[in-house]
Amino acid sequence: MSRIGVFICHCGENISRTVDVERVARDVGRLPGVAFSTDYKYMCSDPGQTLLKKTIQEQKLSHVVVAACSPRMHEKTFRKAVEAAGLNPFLCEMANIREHCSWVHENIEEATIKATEIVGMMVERVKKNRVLPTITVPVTKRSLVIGGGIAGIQAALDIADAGHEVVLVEREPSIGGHMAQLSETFPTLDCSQCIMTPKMVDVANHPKIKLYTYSEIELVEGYIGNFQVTIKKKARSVNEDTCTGCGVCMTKCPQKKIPNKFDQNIGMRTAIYIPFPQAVPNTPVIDRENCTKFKTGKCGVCQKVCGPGAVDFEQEDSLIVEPVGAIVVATGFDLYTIDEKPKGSPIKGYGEFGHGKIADVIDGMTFERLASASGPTGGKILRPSDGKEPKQIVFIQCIGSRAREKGISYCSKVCCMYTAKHTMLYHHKVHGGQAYVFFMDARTPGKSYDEFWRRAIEEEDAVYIRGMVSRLYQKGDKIVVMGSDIAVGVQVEIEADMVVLATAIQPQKGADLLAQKLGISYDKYNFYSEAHAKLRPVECATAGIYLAGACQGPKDIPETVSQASAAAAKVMTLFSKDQLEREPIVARVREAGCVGCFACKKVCAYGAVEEKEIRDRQGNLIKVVAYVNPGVCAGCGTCQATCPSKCVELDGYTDEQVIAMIEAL
Amino acid sequence: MHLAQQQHTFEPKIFAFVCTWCTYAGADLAGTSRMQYPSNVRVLKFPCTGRIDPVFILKAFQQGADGVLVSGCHPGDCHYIAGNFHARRRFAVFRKLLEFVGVDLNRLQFSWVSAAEGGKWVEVVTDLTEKVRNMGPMTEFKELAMEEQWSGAINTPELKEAYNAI
Amino acid sequence: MNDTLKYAYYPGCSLHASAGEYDLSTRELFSALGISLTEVPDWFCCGATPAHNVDELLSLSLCAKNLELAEQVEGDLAVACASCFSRLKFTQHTLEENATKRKQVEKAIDAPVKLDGKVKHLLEILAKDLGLERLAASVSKPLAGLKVACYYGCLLTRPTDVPNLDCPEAPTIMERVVEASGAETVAWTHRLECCGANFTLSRPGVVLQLTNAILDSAKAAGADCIMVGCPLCHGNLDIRQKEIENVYSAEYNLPVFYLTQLVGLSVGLAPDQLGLNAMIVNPTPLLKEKGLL
Amino acid sequence: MKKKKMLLSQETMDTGFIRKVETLSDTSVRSCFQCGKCSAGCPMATFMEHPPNRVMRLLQLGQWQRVLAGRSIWYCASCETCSTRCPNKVHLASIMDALRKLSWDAEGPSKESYVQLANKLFLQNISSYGRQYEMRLAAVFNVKSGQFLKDMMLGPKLFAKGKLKMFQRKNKNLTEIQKIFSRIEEMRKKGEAL
Repeated sequence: MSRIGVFICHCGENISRTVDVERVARDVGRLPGVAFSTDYKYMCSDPGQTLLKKTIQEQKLSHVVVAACSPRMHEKTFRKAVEAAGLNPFLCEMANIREHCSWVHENIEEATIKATEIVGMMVERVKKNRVLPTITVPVTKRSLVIGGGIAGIQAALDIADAGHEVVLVEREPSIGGHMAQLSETFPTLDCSQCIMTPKMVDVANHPKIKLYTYSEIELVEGYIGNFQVTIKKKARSVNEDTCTGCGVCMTKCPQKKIPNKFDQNIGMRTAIYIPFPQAVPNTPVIDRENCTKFKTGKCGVCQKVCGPGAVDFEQEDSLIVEPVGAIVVATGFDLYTIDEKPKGSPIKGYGEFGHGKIADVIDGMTFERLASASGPTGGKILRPSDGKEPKQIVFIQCIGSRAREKGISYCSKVCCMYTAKHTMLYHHKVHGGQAYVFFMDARTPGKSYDEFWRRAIEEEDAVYIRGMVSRLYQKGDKIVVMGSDIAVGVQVEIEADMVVLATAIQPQKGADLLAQKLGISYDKYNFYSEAHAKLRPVECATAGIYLAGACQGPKDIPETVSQASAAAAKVMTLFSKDQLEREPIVARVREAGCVGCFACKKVCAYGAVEEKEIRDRQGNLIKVVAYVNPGVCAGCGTCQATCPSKCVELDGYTDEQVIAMIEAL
Repeated sequence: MHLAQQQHTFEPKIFAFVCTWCTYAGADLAGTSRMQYPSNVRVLKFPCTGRIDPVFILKAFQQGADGVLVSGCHPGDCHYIAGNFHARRRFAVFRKLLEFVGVDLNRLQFSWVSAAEGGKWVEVVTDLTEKVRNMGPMTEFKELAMEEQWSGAINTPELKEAYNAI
Repeated sequence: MNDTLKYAYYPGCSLHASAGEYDLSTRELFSALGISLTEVPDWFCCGATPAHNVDELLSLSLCAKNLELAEQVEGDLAVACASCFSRLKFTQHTLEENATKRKQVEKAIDAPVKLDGKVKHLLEILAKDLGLERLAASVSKPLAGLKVACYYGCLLTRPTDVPNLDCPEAPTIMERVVEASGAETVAWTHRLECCGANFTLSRPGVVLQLTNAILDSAKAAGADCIMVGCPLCHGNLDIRQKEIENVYSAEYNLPVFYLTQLVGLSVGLAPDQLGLNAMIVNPTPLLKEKGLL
Repeated sequence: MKKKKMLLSQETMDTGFIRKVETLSDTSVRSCFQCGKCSAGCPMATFMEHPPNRVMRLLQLGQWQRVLAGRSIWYCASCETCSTRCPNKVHLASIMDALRKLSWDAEGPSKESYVQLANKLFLQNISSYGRQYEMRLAAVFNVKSGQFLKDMMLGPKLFAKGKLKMFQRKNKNLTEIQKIFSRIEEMRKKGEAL
């Protein structure tokens, strides 16, 4: 007969406000098998855990049910406490009476009945729980970092500096990401490239970092400590080992009028190109869509002029498999596009701003390229339409952001600051010019951030006007800005020479597809989800995968770098052990009943089911049965639900346990 | 809302079989967001919808459930790569079987609720509760006392004997 | 230490006209307390609000000139009127901080600006220079049972960093002084609100509205009377009280005392020494009821 | 004027005016970030068409015509509440002084004449007598503003209480006071002071 102990937590008042915890404790105390039941203010607190441990020993409890918050929150905590008291941790279950009960119901009577039933259900379940041994697996002490922007670079450098090998994968021909595109950075106005490029070079030279640029993640298999990652290296058409980076091919390429994406399509590049002069690696890539050789078969100038003979038109995409123990996802962000969007898209565009129709209405990133010393105008702020210096410039914040109607309800976090920076750069570069900013709120939390914004207004002459702009239209060579100053309560009209729109931050295109390959979760915008918004902000719910930077949500550079280092620290913690303990939630085959149909093998996504021969003492084959490799099994239980003879059992989720729960209700 | 609810003469019993990664987390989110929904639902957590055996649904109906909800990750988002696809196929067939047996399929609902969709969880649970409430109690299965056949436990002498004979 | 406190005295225009009783009671009280006051010879108007309202340079110059005149008399400058006090302090503050303005003022008054002399409101002299203990020791007829609402108005304490009389948002100096005289004080909400003195001539309607709110708050807090340290506030609260009662159909009947009148009563001065008969709202019934007359 | 659309440009935003106000008031106009605390505590806000924060805002945009045309600046009681409580050390009361001074110099484009008249008479009293002559101030104000019977009921009462004096002695040093007025005027002519 089991001696079950039930502990009902008040969670301060979070539970006890709507659930009569004393009544629940009293009622479940009468259930058969329950030897002890009580309620306590904070079970997760130190005294709460002590109470739990003491009671297990004093009452000689065989099983424990803690009725408190979600097991996703504290199951580990209580299982650890139970283990410390000498019980197998898997003899402890949690009943979720907070998230699933007290927080979602107001009626005390209803909530109390529901809580009692939930606890009763877990009592029946725990009776069927079995002692499970911990399973250890080896850890591959190499890490994969996906994305070569500042987040990926920082994480890769930190992990590599700790002495572990890093595989860094970047989709573009060069690492650097968006930060390499920026001119200056807030709130210090130091030049982005000046602080970025040394780090890029460090990555290139680091003996522990294996860099794959122009490459993408094809497939991720395995689990924490033991991932197998297949990387697709796209055909660069230039041999990285022999290319010296002399650049002759680029100067000779006859295709010179291809809009350079790195310069927001303002500047032009050749068909064989590096995206920007400081690119790492300094190896060009042939843009096959625009290359004359690939389009018509004629040309091949680059190949002819290449001294080392590095140009290789025959090169093909290749697949490489890298075994790693941990993965840092740092895929960054993409910018919202302002124009009208195709029908059916969850995100809508702005017709009223004429972006794409009025040449001098540009987005913030384009302004960055104009302001950048290495940009297409050499750092001069010039109008795309006629190359003239804009004497009146208008910035509009919150384009896409905080616009539920457009499909994005969040704040992009960095636009207030970069717009303030833009006004300063403009003020420094265009003498006698006037910058105006239309804004709803100035959101400047961060070290020295508000001071920076105030400086833009108080010392750098920016005129901030609270109120959104209704629309823009061309009038001669001016752009009429129709806004309002809500502090005055009247309409405002400005005839601007240039308008800069501060566009929202969105996840990279295809972020959802990568998440599906990795098996991590993401929100409705495709930002990746952390395991806990406050206490586990760097980890994914999927063990062994960590997040860094704006792929998780809008972030500025310092925050991104902090998170990247935090992710690196998490990886190092994982790598500090040779063996990894994992939850013993794995499937087992009852060989006696197994008929060897291998339906389980067909449905197993992990290839964990093997065939095992059963022989008698004489070595005669009796039958072939299924065998689940516990090191490979991920514990989904699909095999069990599939097995026609009910001979596979997932430890921790056995039929017995489930049926006991159903019957309890 | 509650006053209105208490006027009902019939409170249905709803079982929800959910996966731990998406829908359970979504229901947690509904809690942390303090959303409100009817208290009729009882949640059973599984690692994956792929683990959910149709037998559990039959068992639930037999045990007095008036409605059953099965919910997991959106297609493509399965934490275990493809468990929800297996579940989807399995339940597509199972629904046919139930229909054949004569169970009103309105009592059984499948949905995808992700970890970020607290609001959707509330919506799904509320809608199902209201729907089943209007349908009235489920009586068909309660009369069938065929427990041992459905149970995974080998708890009758006959079964034990048969088991040992293998 | 020389026991006799000596001050130069700047009464200001109002005390020589509509606020004669403030001047009278000040002189009588200080003489009773053994404090010497010598009126600044040929002082002239500080410009008050109208001057700085439209011409700050004029305001600063007038005050600077008065400060220069005050140098002729020994001792710190004692000021009775809150408005004069505020302007003189403001002038000192501004000219200390702003060299350009200082130069302009020196040109206007054709003399170097002197900022060493201390400008003190009567309250400061009573509470700090004389001290509350000595003040309490001089009390022979404590104002027991009299519930006083102390009204500061705007200019005694505002803005931050200028008059430095007391905390601009939670001052207690008036309460401390009148409590030393044995009175009770009430806690009330409008003791720092503006009475609109600036508009007493031009827009009396505004004044009525603002002053009504003040009287209403004092009454609601259970006060028997109001104590002020400013002739302009007094003008509005006392002289216009009847009119306010008519306009707003209210009944206040709150005598409005100058601080020197109440403190004077407590040290045993007679009503005619304090000019109580000059008050428009007759204080006699109240004082009789409380046994103070 | 009040509701008319603002056309903003370097030409329409009079930064020279802003500088003048900043010099006169010794406080930064741009520091204001429009929190609204001044308007929240202003005893006179209900009488103004532009509450104090909006006066500041219009000033920031160099829209002085709008500010000066209104009554708002003349309805400021100079109570200093705004200056005392401003989170940004904007001395709004001093800015109001500066605005009135500039309005006064521009010979009152404002609609508010009573307050201006009272101020003018007050200053005249100083230059003619040295001290305020309350009786004259009130009487002349009533005559000039055409409100002959204003506060008539108060008069006899005040006389009886000795609060109104019929005659005012002139200061002995009146010439010195008048010199201050004339020197200031001279400085302004020479452009040595605003």
